[in-house]
Amino acid sequence: MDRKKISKSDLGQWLDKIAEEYELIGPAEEDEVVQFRPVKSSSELTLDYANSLLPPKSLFFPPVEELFSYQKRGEEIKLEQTKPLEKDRVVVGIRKCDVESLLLLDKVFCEDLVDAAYKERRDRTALIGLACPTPPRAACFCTSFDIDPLSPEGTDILLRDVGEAYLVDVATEKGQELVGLAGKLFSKLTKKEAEELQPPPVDMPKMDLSELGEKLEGMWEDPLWDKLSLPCLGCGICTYVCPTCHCFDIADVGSTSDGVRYRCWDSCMYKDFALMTSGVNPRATKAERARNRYFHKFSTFPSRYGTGYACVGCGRCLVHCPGGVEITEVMQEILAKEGAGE
Amino acid sequence: MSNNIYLPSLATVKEVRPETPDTSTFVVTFDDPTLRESFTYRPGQFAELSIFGVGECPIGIASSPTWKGFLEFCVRAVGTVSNAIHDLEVGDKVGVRGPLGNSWPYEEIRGKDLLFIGGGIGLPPLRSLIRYVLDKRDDYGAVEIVYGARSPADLVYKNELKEWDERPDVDFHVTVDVGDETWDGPVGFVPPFLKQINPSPKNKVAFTCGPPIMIKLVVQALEEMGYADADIVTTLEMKMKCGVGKCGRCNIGDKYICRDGPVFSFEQLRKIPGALEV
Amino acid sequence: MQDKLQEVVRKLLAEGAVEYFIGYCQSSQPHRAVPCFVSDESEVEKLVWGPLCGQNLSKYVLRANELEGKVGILLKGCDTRAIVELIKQHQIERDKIVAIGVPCQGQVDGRKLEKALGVSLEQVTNVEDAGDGFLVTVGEETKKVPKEEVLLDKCFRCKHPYAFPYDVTLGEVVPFTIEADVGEYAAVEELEALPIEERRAFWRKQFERCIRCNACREACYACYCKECLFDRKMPRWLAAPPLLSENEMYHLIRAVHLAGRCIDCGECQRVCPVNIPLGSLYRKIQKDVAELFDYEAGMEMDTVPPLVNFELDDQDPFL
Amino acid sequence: MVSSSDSLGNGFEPKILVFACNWCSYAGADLAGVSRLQMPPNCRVVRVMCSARVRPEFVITALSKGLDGVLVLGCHPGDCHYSEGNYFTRRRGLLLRKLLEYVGIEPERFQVRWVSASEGAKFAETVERVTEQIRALGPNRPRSEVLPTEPGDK
Repeated sequence: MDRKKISKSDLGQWLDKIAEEYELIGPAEEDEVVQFRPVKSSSELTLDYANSLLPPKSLFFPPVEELFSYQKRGEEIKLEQTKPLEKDRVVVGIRKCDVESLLLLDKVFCEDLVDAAYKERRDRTALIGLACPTPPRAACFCTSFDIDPLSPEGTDILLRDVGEAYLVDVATEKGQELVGLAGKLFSKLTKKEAEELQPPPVDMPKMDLSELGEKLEGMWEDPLWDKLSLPCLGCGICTYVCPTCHCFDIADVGSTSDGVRYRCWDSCMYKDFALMTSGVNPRATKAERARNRYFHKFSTFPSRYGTGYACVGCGRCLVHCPGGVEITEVMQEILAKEGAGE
Repeated sequence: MSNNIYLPSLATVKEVRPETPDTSTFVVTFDDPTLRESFTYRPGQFAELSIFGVGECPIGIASSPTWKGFLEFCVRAVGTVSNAIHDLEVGDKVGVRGPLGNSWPYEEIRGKDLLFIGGGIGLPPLRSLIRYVLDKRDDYGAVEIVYGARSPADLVYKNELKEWDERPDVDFHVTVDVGDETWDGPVGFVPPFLKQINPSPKNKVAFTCGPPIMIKLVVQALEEMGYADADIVTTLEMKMKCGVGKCGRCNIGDKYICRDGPVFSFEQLRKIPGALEV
Repeated sequence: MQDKLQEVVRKLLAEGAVEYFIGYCQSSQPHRAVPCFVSDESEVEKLVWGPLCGQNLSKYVLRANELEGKVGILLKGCDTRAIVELIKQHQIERDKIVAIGVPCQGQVDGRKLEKALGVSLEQVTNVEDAGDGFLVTVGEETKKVPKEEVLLDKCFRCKHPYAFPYDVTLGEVVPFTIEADVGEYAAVEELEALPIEERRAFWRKQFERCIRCNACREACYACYCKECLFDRKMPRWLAAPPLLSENEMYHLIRAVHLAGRCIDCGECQRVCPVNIPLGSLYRKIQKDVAELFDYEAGMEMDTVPPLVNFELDDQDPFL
Repeated sequence: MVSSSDSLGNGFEPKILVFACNWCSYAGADLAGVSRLQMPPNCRVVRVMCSARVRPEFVITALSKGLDGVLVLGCHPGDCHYSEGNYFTRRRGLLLRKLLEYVGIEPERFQVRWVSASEGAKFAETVERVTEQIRALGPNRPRSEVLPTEPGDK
């Protein structure tokens, strides 16, 4: 890996250079909400931010996307696919937790039957990560999942704030290429700098989660799920702001002659999510839906895809849950179970 | 399948055969001649049928893979899409996305005796395998079929049932929950009917498909008769949408019914938390 | 006050008067209090009361319908209006609830506090009521923030102490008053004054942002329908994708459904993750209902809701 | 078939949904028809048993999904076949009109009128006036946002 630095005042110039050739996407604030969106110029970006409201999974697995359009004329039906991307993209400012979440989503969408649109978006998008600020948000707990918020893994380039400048870790060839767009702005580190320029460590309370999955597996019938169903309002916020949730719905909008088949986010916390036409609902209660969600995150997703837990500790759900349900508390309760899972 | 896993292929309805007052068989062929020839599937797989502007719904392929050039779907009109399918006439277009899901273990069971237990609209998915087995009769042992429906009018494939009844190489039993003046056969629910027949579990695999309550009681009956969990094969029913194991609806344990199922042995089901509650 | 609350709840649980008590407890995030369900005396000490208890807990009483016994609930004066409507609309029986009244001196709006302090809300470690202001602790430092800067919108409109008699009160419950020049419908009037094209542009922008998480609906005490119109499958009203047309439908239909029901508890706006000013939408309906039909939701048990009622001499511009 | 043009105003023909009460306004429409009164073809009439059957959702849905206007026609107050249905319509109409205006939908796009069975001429006049008003306003939403509902709309 190649390590360089760029002064903060030059960063904008580099990003603008990138924006000339790529679609540049980054966190931008509007109506007091920070969201990842395409920008024309680096001046629209808000890089001094904690984290975006919706996770950047939305750039690869959009909240709503056209799968294809259909048109019926007489006996003929024409199906037309929409191109997922016009231009190659560069995402700047993505946090490590969200990068990790993409690696998990890759398992879902790029393995077994490949979701071509998702894969194309992933393949044609370079990631410029931005290491987390110190102190991190109070809700952050990524280190509990052994995620290093300062690691460039999964990104093409990682920027780390060291005061006047960013340390630039170039992790891939694609990253080299992006740096090359304005190579003059970057300088090599002197030996002294290499030793001294260190971003401050990101400290947050770390939970020992080694027993979490195992304990959870013994808790299918547990009063915890009923308890969780009390404050839960049954909205979909936790799943929509979750960077690893990937449930979706497919729906036609239009008439029988003209219209579009869309894919849009859906939530396993909605009461009709698994409702069958027969009227049977295998997850009819909030308790069953909560159980399903936590099992999916900590037991069944990992065992299906051979990964670690399907939570990256971004803390969005616990910040935004209107009923005050906190995943960290749920995890603590699971860990506190005596004898479960044995 | 095309590289867009959500894009259906266009097909044309060639024939509509009413089976019961609310159920019909739709025979469709793909519009693309190459696909019509190359399309292969395994017995027990399903496809997502599309009515554009209404949506998609998963329907088991009821024809046998040994038949070429067309697919059969037996559809009961219950929801928005299945009702829209029932509005289709010969010559109308329908989208077909598939084949999806796993299949009956049609290779593993070569040489074994087979017991099929179907209830109502649960027969069509079994019929794909039954017809496959009958087309490759020498590869398999004895074939015994137990079928039941709510009433004589609710029996699907009436002509075929007659054919099975008459075949010397098929042992066929049929019952209805409630008879009528046209019915002189047995009356009663499938599980007790099955116990009465009491088919021996020796070298036998049982396949069952039907309403969840029937499956549950049939499985109990089979266990009482001494069938091993691994030799009881059934299907799980869950809401499906994408059909490709991604959208999350049919998630149960670490399985997606649309991708890893819908066919499971009872041995597999025992290991999935919550599977036996459905 | 908090001690008294705990004492009362302990007694209720000890006597078996309620199956559980619905109140607030401290979240792991110091800047907020969250709903708390206490069924065991050992948990009573979790209960808190303070200026971070703005959430209207009324929706949670509906669960009492599934219980044999009663539930206890802590209700601010403004929250009682939701209970009045729920009783009036036959969603709950009065005797399923043990209502505990608490004198409230105004509640903090987290978003306003964040703006007033200029730091992330997460850094706030304590908020206390201090009469004309709130004592807010950030790190080592504690400073007083004037109430008018950070109160929830609804607190400026606090004029009714409570809408039905409590079973127990934790002190004399009087309306909270504040000297502040905030019009009854200021936010609505500001929008009404805009040219119509600008209003359209404003709301389109808001609705476009909606992700349809349904939080506004689920948090709303008045959205108690067993099957919401928006969830209906046959026929399907609302398409699942959050397209502008569907979002607009969602919010406008919700607004008309709330006519004569919205009590301005502010839950919708509080829970909206994308900051849509939903309060300004429902306040408009409240304003019109008041002006046209002289009706205010949640005030009396025996008035007839405005849309199931009429007067022969209602305005008639339709001749 | 009514077609809509892309350009603003020029050649724009609005699509208007009319709900007419079975007992008065629909009969009024019939009368207008048999009297051979000229009416613009922009309106689609839906017969309802009472104007009170028109839930506000119907109006909002029509406007959100891209229709240019909605007209609700009922019996004159006091003449309702069910005694008092139209009094409820009146209250809802008052409220809905204000709400729509508040979110920037011109009040002309949603109108309520009382038309009796004998008022064939009033029916024709109302339909004509409303069509003209809405034509002058232009499309309710940009055409690009309107999902096609009929072949040829795109």
